[in-house]
Amino acid sequence: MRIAGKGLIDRSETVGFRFDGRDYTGFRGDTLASALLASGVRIFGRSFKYHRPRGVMTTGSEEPNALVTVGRGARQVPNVRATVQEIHAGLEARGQNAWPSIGLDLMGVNDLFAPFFGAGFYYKTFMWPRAFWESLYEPVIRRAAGLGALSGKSNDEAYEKAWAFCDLLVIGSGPAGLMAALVAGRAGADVILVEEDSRMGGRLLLESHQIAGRPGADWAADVLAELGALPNVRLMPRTTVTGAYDGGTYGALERVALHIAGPDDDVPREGFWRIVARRAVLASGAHERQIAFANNDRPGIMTAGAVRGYLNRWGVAAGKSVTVFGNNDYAHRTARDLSAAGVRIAALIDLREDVAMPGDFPVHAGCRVIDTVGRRGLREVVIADREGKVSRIVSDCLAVSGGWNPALHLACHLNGRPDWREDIAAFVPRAGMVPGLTVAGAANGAFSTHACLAEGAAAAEAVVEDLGLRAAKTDLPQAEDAGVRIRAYWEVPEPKHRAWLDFANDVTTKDVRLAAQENYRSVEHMKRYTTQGMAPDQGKNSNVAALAILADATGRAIPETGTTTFRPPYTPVSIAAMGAGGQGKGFAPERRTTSDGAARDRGAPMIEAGLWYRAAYFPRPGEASWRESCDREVRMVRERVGVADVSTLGKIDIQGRDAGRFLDLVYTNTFSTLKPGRVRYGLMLREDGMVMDDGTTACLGEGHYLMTTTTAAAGQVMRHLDFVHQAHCPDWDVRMISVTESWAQFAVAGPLARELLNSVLETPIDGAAFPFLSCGEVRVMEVEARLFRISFSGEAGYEIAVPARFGAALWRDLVARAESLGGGAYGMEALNVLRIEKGFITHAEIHGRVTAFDIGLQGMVSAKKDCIGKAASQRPGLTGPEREQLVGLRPIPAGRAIAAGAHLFDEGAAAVASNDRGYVTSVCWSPTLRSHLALAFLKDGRARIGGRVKLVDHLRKAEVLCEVTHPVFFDPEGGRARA
Amino acid sequence: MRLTCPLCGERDRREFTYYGAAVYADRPHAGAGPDAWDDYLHLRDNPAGETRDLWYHELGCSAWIEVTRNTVTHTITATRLVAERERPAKPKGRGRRA
Amino acid sequence: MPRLIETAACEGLLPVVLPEVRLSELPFAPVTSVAAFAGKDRAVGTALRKLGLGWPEPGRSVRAGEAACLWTGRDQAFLIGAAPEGLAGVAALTDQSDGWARMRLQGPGAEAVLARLVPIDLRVAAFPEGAVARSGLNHMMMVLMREGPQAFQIMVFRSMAGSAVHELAVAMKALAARAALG
Amino acid sequence: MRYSGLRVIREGLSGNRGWTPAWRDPAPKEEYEVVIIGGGGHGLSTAYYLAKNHGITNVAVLEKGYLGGGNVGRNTTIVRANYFLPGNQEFYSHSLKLWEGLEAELNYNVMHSQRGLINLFHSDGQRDAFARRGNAMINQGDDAELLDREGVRRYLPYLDFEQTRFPIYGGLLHRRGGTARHDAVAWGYARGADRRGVDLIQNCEVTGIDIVDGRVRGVQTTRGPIRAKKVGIVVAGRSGQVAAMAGIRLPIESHVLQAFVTEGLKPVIDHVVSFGMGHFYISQSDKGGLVFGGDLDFYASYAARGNLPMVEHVMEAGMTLMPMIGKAKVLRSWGGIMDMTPDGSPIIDRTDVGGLYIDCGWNYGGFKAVPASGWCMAHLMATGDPHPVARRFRLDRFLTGHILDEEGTGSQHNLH
Repeated sequence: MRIAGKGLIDRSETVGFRFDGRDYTGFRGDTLASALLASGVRIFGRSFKYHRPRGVMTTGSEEPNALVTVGRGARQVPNVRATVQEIHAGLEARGQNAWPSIGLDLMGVNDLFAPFFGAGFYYKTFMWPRAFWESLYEPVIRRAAGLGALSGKSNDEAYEKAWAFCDLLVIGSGPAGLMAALVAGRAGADVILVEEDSRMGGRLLLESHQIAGRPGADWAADVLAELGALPNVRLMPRTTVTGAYDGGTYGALERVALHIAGPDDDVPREGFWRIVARRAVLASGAHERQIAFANNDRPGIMTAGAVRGYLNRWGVAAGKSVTVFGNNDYAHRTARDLSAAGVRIAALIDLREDVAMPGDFPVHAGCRVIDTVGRRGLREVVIADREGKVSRIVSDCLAVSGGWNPALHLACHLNGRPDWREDIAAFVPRAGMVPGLTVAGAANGAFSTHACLAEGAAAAEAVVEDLGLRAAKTDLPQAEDAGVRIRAYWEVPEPKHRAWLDFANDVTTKDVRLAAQENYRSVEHMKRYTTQGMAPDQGKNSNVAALAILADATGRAIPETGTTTFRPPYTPVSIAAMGAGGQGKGFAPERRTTSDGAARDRGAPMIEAGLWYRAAYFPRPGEASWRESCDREVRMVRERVGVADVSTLGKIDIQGRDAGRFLDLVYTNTFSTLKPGRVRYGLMLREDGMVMDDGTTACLGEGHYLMTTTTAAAGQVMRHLDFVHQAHCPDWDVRMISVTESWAQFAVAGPLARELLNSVLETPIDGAAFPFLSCGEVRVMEVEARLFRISFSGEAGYEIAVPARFGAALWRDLVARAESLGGGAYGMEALNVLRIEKGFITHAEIHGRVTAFDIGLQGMVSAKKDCIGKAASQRPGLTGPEREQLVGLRPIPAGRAIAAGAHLFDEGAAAVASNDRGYVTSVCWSPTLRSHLALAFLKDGRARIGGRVKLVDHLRKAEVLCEVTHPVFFDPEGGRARA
Repeated sequence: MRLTCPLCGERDRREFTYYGAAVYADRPHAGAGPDAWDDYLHLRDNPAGETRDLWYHELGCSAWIEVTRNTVTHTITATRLVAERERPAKPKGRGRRA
Repeated sequence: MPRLIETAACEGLLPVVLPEVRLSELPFAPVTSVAAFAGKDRAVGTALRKLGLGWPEPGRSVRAGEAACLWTGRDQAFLIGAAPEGLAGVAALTDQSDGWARMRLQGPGAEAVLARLVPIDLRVAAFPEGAVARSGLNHMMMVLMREGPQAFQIMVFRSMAGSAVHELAVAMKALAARAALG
Repeated sequence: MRYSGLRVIREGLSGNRGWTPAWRDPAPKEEYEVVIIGGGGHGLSTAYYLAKNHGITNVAVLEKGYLGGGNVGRNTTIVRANYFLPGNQEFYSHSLKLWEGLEAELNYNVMHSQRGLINLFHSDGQRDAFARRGNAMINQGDDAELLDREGVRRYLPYLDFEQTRFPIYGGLLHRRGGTARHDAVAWGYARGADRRGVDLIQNCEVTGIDIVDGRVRGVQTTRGPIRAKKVGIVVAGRSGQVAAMAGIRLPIESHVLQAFVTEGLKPVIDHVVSFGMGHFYISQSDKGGLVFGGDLDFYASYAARGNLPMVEHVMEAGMTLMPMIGKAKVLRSWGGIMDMTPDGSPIIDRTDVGGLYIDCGWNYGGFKAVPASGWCMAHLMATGDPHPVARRFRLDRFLTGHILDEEGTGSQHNLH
């Protein structure tokens, strides 16, 4: 019900929306909760376990009950707090966790079985018969559990992440936060003021206090106007700081467009901010708590602060006849404000005996609420006086205040534990729990408006001084300074029915006591056994009361009982926001070679190699499968000439007087003897003795080398080289830089490779003058280029490198010329076949568990010098016949298909783990040798060459006898590469 | 978490790649025995409190950095270039900075 | 024989123009990495001064007309827009001209666009004109220089030009769309 | 007290007043035959099997905080046996078999649910590596199936098969893989051990280990000295500190691993799904929360909390793989302290101190190992000999080079 003349909403603009299939209207500035309350809606949803009807309880993000689903299709968002969701045209919301509807929820039958659904009941049953857990019990439990539903459709809306830096981050825009921002802003500090609500002002918008003789909301508006005009102050409404992290970093969620009807597709719905602040002031206020009494969860039972908040901010009376129940003076404000606005106060019930309050409503001092009535919404409140005399009060709204808990969560995110303050019966933060963060105002346990203003100002003054700035004198405006009068009170004893603590998870006082009875006495055990505090509100409304009851049940004091741990996020954050940018291709950058466009134009399927895309093969008309294309490309290279883009291999330029010496340290073999114009294959170990990478290194000139790495290990090798240099020999004269991106490099391989190259080189080369493993500078089509005579195919092969801006042109030209010679481009598939035929290894073989010994290259570990990994590679477990050694395999008969990942066994041995002799790493069909070929690791494999093993591939149901061979299948003498 | 690169200044942790304890920078000499290598490669003091560890400014200037850091509070008290640290039993590296 | 045709790193991707901000590719210019050999710091400094430049402090650049020398890492700078005359023999030099996509982002919204992608403090007091940072453009390695109050030069690996432009463009459009919300 | 459905009904009808404590809170005795330091999953299961399998009941479990307060209570609850190296495969296979009978064994519903684990792969090379793994699993007597892309689509239609950065080539399905309710495992073993006479002593921190003439004689604690003939160190992330009390330096670096849970949602993810290109794994709990995690934060830490870079990386991985979870809201994050070894495999071994044993180095994988770890540690402590399925988990294997490196990432502790 709206109250005329009350509230801060804009009554000139009505907004239509839908809830649970019905049309409603509210005003601009309404939340879904305020608009529905104004329309008389009481049931907002159903509870988690017992499916009890639930209404709205609070005005903020801590709301435990009024969780709704907003939107449809891919844009459906579950578990939206009706207290936070602003209404807008086209808003469509519905209740959740109910069937068929929240009004008539057949799952409500659960409530009848509540005696059997006590804390932890599921640990004690559903165990027999065993198969029923997965087939029956668990599916039923899973369907009943959960709250809202995801649509199951991929997100199709924009989200973003961003960075902000400031001198002072102020969290919360109530009186403490506004004062802090004002003081620091006037002093010239870079300030970010963050407020969760759509409108800044915090509690000032919900109360009827005066500041400096004017309504608090007016004072807030003036301060905000001043702050808004300061260039060094940034105001961020609709933004919740969700986590405090190390080094003054805070995570914050901005609700950018959740309050807008049909925003543009480019508008992010939410933004996740990383705010780096030299200092921060936490002025996040406090949460009012409930009192546990029988049936305290009915729609219409709310916090007292919420009841007067709905009146003061939104002009909504939460009931026609309101009863107020509390243990502290703040509760009285609800009676006062509502009464002043003309709302009937049925009674004020105060647990304390020494209270009096003027007003035209009955005051029951020293009384308590012992029960409530009204299945679908509160109808009557049952109270007992100090003698135990019971009476009933007709009332449709019960405003409860059990006191206030400072919202100290962020201050505890770095593992800080708060202190208990007996005088306010609440936990308060301890100073210094988050370096650089000061807590001010209600979040610090200072509840009066004056105290909030003073603490906010003082916190900012200290920050300003720390930053070396000068604060202009800012006078504190006049405000109420009432002390806290509270009698700690958590539950009405011996309730006749269940009394709720954690509304969202349906945890009652009985559950907590049962946990204690069963010796789940640690607060963590109680939490985990009962699920207290694990619901969407993370116990904001109930944790303190629950542990007070646990303390009582276990005969301990509250501080001794302790709290559970506060963890980010403060309020739930969507995965889409924190993962913004990751969807689709954004998860990792895409790297494209200079031939990428040409390859795609040719219809080449592109495959990922690390972050790069490389052509798998280049299909030609009439080729029906990748195998046909691949076989043709292999034959092309073996018989004519092929061109492949090998630019993705890492290239590191290494220069300096000590460069050769440095290479000797990082490679197992010697490079300091390599002459300019020559290239050598090198093997690199990790310090633990395993093979890290391999590749060729060319000597471009005196003290100047070009190292190549595999595509996959380029980054790791660069990091490793930097480490070895900086940690082990920083005084050596060595300079390194990656030139991977600078050069487009193409392999030209095959019997006609030289003929092709000579058609583009300005000065032709001949085989003798430019022998195998040579390198040098050449000119190709008027461009300076580098030529390397190396081969990963086993054919006469070259790699030609040009500055990357010429890559696309050279690629097209080389491919065209190759085609005119009966060859053409070849891709990764053919490249893989060619290297397997030659027994060349890749990371399929050097997978991090193999040594030089395992791959038969122990001879490459120079005995004459130290190198990285040499000492560790000599450990006894890393050599000898027990090691699996690299071999080749040929199936018998040759046509039998085999696949990588198969395991090897002795002929006749059962294919079980204890008989395992090795496994297959790489497999191909060799069109050259008309056979499947495999590279494999086999125990004592080199001794078994010429023998047979059984290959077993359970997954693909294959069992194939294979001949063990040397890993080089083709041209073992290497004559072709030298031709 | 923010680390101060001695060259680039204070940066977010995401710019760095972590290796491990700083003892890994002090490689045994080639002839050291198996125990020395086991110590170097594997065994760690692993303190709950102040430690020194190695970070690489990978998205930044490529410097390896030794960070003095508390493993319980994550407080960082000092950073320096690995190349400029004193090295045990060897002549001090020159450690240039242009 | 015809000369090979050049292809720009951002060929077909740029410019992207929105009301508050514009992203464009910089024209090709020589980029040389310069790393002084041991004991040659002074000689390198002298040679750079002869080019009207000088060795930059960490995080800074030295600029003269179209030429600039940017600090790009430990013991390393990029000489852009000038040939590395007088540096051979005293410094390790590599040609980096082709390794990078070089872009300019300018306009009143430039800083806000970068704040979506770059994890460093770009407020002008912390990152003034001429400042250089090696950092990340989201997940990509980047060299960033502030050229003016509302202008930045961005260098990313050539192979990542497509991803870089895409991410910058998304941020530019998001900001424009947010601005339209009022 | 025996738990059953009938008991739940009977107690429900009488106001649930008859439930008795799940375990006692005994005062520590002056001497025990065996003291287990650490009341987490592994320590509790060690105590349970010492009593159950070896009849050794004069045992105390000393826990500095509350039972199950370490990694057993802060993980992503995944249970699987999909290792491929000899030494690991037989151990995890044994563990999974113990899981399969755990409810009956403990008379406690740990909600072990074999929902099926699907490890996705995104390249031919990854497929080959998973094929090797899958075949090894079958060799070991466990289950594995290789799914192609369409096979994955049948099980996980909600993945982004079209736009995701690293295309989904297929997956390795391990039907017997799944999840369990983590706290219940600790509580079940605690209750079982307690019922067999083991003293579970909470809030009792060990401050020293007494060693005389190279043999362990007992421990010093915050509740006084306790003598013991044998002592087992089973303290996960704190292994380095406790071993140091005995002068032992371990091949371990402690790291923080974060994990996340969303608000409760109606059933949407039925399996355990693991992404192959950026460490992301997810399942949905019986309460409806999506439970997921990723890599370590990668720096040594005892803080049991992490930082944003890894949080964001995990969320981005989720968004590229299954963008339908975008509108689920993360409710809570937490961190566990992982004792990372230089090969990613654990240690269950004697030490150089007589009577002192250690069970540590579980890296990411401790939860699923809880039953077999306790089984094998109990065997070792009772008989003095390693159990056959844990004989390769030697403390000196790094010195000798008998490495068990499933990831192949080498001696850098945090890469496993």
